[in-house]
Amino acid sequence: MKFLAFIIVIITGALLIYATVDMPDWADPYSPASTHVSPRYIEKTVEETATPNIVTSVLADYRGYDTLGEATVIFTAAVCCILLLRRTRK
Amino acid sequence: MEGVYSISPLLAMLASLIGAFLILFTGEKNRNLREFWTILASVITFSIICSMIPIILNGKIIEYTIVNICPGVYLQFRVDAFGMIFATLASGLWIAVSIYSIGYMRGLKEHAQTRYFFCFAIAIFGAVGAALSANLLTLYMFYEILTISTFPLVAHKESPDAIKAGRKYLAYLLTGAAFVLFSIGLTYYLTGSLDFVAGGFVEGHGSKNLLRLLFFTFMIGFGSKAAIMPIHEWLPSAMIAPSPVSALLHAVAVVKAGVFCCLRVIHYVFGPNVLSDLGVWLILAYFVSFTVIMANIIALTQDNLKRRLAFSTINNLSIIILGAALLSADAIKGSMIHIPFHGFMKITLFLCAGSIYVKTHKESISEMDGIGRQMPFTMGAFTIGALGLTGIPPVCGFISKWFLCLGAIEAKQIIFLCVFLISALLDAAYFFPIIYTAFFKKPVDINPHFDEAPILVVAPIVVTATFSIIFFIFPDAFLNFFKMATMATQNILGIG
Amino acid sequence: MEFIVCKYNYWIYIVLMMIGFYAIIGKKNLVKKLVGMNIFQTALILYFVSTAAKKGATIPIVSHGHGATEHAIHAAQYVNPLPHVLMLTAIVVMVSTFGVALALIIMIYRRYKTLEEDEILKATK
Amino acid sequence: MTSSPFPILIVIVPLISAFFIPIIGWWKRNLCYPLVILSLFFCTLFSILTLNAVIQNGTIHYYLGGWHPPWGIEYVVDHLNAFVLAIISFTSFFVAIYSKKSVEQELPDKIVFFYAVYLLLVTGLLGIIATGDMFNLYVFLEIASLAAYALIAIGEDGAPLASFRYVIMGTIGACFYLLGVGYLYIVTGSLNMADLSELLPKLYHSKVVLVAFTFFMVGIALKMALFPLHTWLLDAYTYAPSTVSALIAPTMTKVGAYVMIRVMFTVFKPDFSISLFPITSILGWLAVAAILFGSIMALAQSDLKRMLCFVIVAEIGYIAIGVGIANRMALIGAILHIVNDVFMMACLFLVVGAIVYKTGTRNIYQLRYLHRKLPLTMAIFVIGALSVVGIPPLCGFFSKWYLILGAFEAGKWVFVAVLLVSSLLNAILFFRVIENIYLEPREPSYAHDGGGPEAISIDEAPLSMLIPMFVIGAGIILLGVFSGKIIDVVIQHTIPPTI
Amino acid sequence: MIAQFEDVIIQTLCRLLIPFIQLFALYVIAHGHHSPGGGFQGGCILGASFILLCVAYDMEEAKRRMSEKLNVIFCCLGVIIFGGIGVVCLILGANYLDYGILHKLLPVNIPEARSLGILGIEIGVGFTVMAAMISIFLNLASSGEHEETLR
Repeated sequence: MKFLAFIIVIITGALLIYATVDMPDWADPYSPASTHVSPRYIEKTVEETATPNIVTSVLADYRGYDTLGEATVIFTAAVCCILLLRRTRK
Repeated sequence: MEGVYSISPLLAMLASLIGAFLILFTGEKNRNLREFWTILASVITFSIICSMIPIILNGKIIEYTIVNICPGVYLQFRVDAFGMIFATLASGLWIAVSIYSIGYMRGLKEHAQTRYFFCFAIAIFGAVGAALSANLLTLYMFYEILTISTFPLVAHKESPDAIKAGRKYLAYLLTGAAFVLFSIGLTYYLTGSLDFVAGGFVEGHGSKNLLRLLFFTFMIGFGSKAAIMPIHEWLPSAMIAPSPVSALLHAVAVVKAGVFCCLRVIHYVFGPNVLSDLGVWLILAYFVSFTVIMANIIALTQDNLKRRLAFSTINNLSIIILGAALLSADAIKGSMIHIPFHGFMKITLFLCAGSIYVKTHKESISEMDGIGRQMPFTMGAFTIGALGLTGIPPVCGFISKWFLCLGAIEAKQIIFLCVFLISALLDAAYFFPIIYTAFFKKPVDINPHFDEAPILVVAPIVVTATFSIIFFIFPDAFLNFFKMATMATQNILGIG
Repeated sequence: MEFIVCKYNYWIYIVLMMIGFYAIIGKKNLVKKLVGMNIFQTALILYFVSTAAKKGATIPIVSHGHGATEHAIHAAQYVNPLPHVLMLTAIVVMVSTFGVALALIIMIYRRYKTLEEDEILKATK
Repeated sequence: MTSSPFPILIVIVPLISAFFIPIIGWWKRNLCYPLVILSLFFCTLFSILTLNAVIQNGTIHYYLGGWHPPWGIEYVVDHLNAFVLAIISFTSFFVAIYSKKSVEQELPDKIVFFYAVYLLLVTGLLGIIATGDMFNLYVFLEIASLAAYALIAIGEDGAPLASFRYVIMGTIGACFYLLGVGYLYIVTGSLNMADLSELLPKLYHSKVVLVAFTFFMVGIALKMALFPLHTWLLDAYTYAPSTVSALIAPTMTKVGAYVMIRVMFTVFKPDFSISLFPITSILGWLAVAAILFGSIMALAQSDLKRMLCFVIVAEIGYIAIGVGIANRMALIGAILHIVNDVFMMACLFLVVGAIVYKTGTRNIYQLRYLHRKLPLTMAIFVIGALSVVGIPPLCGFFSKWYLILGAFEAGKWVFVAVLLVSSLLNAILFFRVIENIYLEPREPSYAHDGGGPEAISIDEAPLSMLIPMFVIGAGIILLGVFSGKIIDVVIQHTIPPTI
Repeated sequence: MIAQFEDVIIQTLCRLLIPFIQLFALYVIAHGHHSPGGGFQGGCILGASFILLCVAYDMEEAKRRMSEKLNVIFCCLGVIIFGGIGVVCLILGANYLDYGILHKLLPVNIPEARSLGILGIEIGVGFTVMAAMISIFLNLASSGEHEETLR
């Protein structure tokens, strides 16, 4: 069992390392991630949402629906905990 | 061959289907009403189907499309002469059997009669649907419905060995169905169409070996229902079922559906030309003629009446397929008319066996000494049926066998002529002892005075027996089996 | 060599993630499995955040007040905000999963009075 | 820009009513059930309207927050989405109607929060299906999974452990998915599916994309319980409360299958996922293993519900085999089978729930004479069973039919054989049950005087259970008869044109 | 379970600390537009303050301040605010969560309307996160049996 787990881990890690070859270097300002979508957020946030904190504006406005999902997730967690554990004895 | 677009096929189907559900919902509470539904449904179905005969005889084809199943394939009915023969047979004999089974079931106080009549109606629904269906997929659909709905009938007694028989039945037939599905898929993949065409439609598609494979998977698939020899085992063991069910299995719906499908495949999917230049018809012919002989030889050894009849059925089914496989006009015609004629004769025999069982609870022949004195009508009808199956005039069996022999000669296959004749001899060899026992032996534990089974049981027997004589004198009486068979043959061979 | 130096963030997260992964599938104790799960997800978050970095860029808050917004904003000045946003979500998801999993563990403990998987299996036999 | 709001309404109607349920529950606890029914009814209505709109005039794009993709999140509802949305919401609606009695019986003191989590689960599933954004999909996947963990864990004894296993496996799956998203993000910088599918083709030979695809596949296979990774499914679905398994068993794994098809043929183009990468053949053989394993192991079970769980493993194999063959016919078969399987599994699990509600047992060998007690339920069970066996004209046959045709076209004769053999195995499986229910072996001695069993009187399940079972059973038949029409109208548009 | 002793120093310190913690939490929520922070962070801090209360005193105290019912209502209220704002946008004829449309209700231009919408949902998220934290903590710490093991 442990050996099998070890093998699986090694394989997965090897796969990940294999992938890093084609990845952009760390903090490369010209990596696709920092050139394709995100610049719009940085440049337009003030004029579009009047919110200097870009993370907030993206979180709550550009991708607000994710945030709703996120709030739902934690709401779900709370409700689940009550559903699972709460035992009211009178 | 122009088509007429008419809803009557659908109506015929619906009649039996709705009848089935009426039976189910009426239930045990009100038995007379339930039996009334059975009779009504059967009569309506039969009359609707008969109403289509004249159109068919004018050389037209009735079509009705319900819905598109998959590209190029529709859930569709197309009534041609050959389908008509089987449809008329099934629905017509349903009337007789249902009247009979009312008497039988009540006489024996059988349990779960509602389920029995319901499944019976569904089985007829499946059989008629198979007869009227226009393409392989529709055929397969009703074929499966028939298979499933017969399972409760076979296992009706619910005694351990009845259930074992039911399992065996399902095992054989569902495996066969898997083969059929495989073949249908292959056909669709090769030709892109599944519609029956008189004279076949696979010509020129796929390599020869692929087509050979296709043909044999088809034959294995449908042959499992037609009880060709290596895969016949379920049929004798299904004899545990009540006699009307055996009558249904053998004479009316199930095995006949198997044979019907085989003939459909032989003549309407492959067609004589393809088969003859593939050369597979000869292999098939040898195969079934082996079955013909073996079945009869085994039948000689059976003491249980119904089992003996079962093997005789196997023999006759293979005779029909053999006729079809000979590919000569007369043989095809003979095989086609042998379907209804054998139906009438065999149902007579089974109903006789049933009525003996109702009256005396006897199943094995050795106990039936002198039973002819107690039940003259039954045994008289039995004699007629037996003579017919042996192929002795004046019973309709003679006609079909005559044409089959002609066909064998026409195909220049003397071996198969001999097969027919030998099988006829063997028929005589295992039928006449029964008649002898019944009439000429001293009654041992049978009261020698006239004491017939209930009228509801005897009447259908007499009727079917009479019919099988009438069909000898006028082969075209009432239902024009002969004309239709001739037409179908001409369409297949493309003459006339 | 340069290959390793320039990509050291990936190496770190891969090592962490594999430690977590091994804990998940290798350990018998349920709580240890959960801890491994957390390490796994944290490594994932580390990876995402590290993709956001840009050389010479500052935190993604536009400098404002006192007429700072006149001069145009260049994307290169600020690190990529998107991964941070995604990871805020991922963190919450992780916390929620952890909460529910702990609740399950409490239920399991109530039932079996142990958290060792093989002992539980013995108990269920 | 604004467009028809139906796609979003499908998701937020159950979502927001889920938020209201705890409050209403504190106030009047027996208002929860009507609220759930109402919201799911509207959800179903909207989804059907959406399907209709999509059929009328093509794909619907809905920009959440008014931000155009790839900057904002968009909902893309094409034929495939709309269809699966309609099916899932329909099923969950009727399972909700069904749930009343069995929840009152099994979890009397948890009704309020049960329904809240129920709605959240449905929301999660619908959100997964409707979205056109990779990360948004992950978020809703987690919502659905969390709800599922909790719902399963409140089942009978042994459920918490099963649910915990599910948590571990599910989280690994979700994390692998997220890892895939991250890898695609770092090489493309986008999260939007349509945008990705435009950006990716020039990167198809990058190792990152390859690894990302691998992780997607593993993660999704974990979520949809494809054969070697199915281990969590059996216990979880067996021990869950009957309503829950009636909801989760049909929907959850199928949504996983949907995600797989989405990722393989929308995000990645077929020429990548079929040609460049041997994934399809791997899938095909895994599916073969799954089908055989599921069908054979199911034979060994005496617990009806557990048997059905193994059947699910096999059914997932059918979908995977369709995707693995990956030609037009096979894909039609796979997508049709997603739908059919939702109905068949819902039908069977609902019936099992009704049996448990009435008799308290799930052991196959204790179901004798049940057709006298629950005639209608048993009739519906027979319909579902025959459909799984693949008897025309029930819907289960047609998906098999298309899969077989696809296998023929691909020349994969082994797959044809496997499909046929599996249907035979299913036949053995279900006729064993049907025999136990319907046929009552009796000694020939009293074969002719109907013995004891006639004494058993009809004691049918309550109407709130019967109606959903009837609807689903009828759905099985109708899906079968009109499968051709469904394919013409919907499914053939869902096949990527390059196949 | 919760430790069974009471310590004057800890309790006094916490009583001093908690108001400031909560004040800071509100600041984090409200000032999320201009500095790191926002609903989640602030909500977590708020929740943490209550958890601190539970740890320092006991759950009875915490539940006296914030009853379970109120807690659940907060939890729902937060997400309802969030979803509700979205629905308002929907009703006003924009897409879901398109706060720009709120300028029809409020005397501001579109970007500021968006910024206000962001504030609104941050508050909602704050509520939910706080309440969720508390209820998860309560249930886990007492394994769901508040009545019996409140200490």
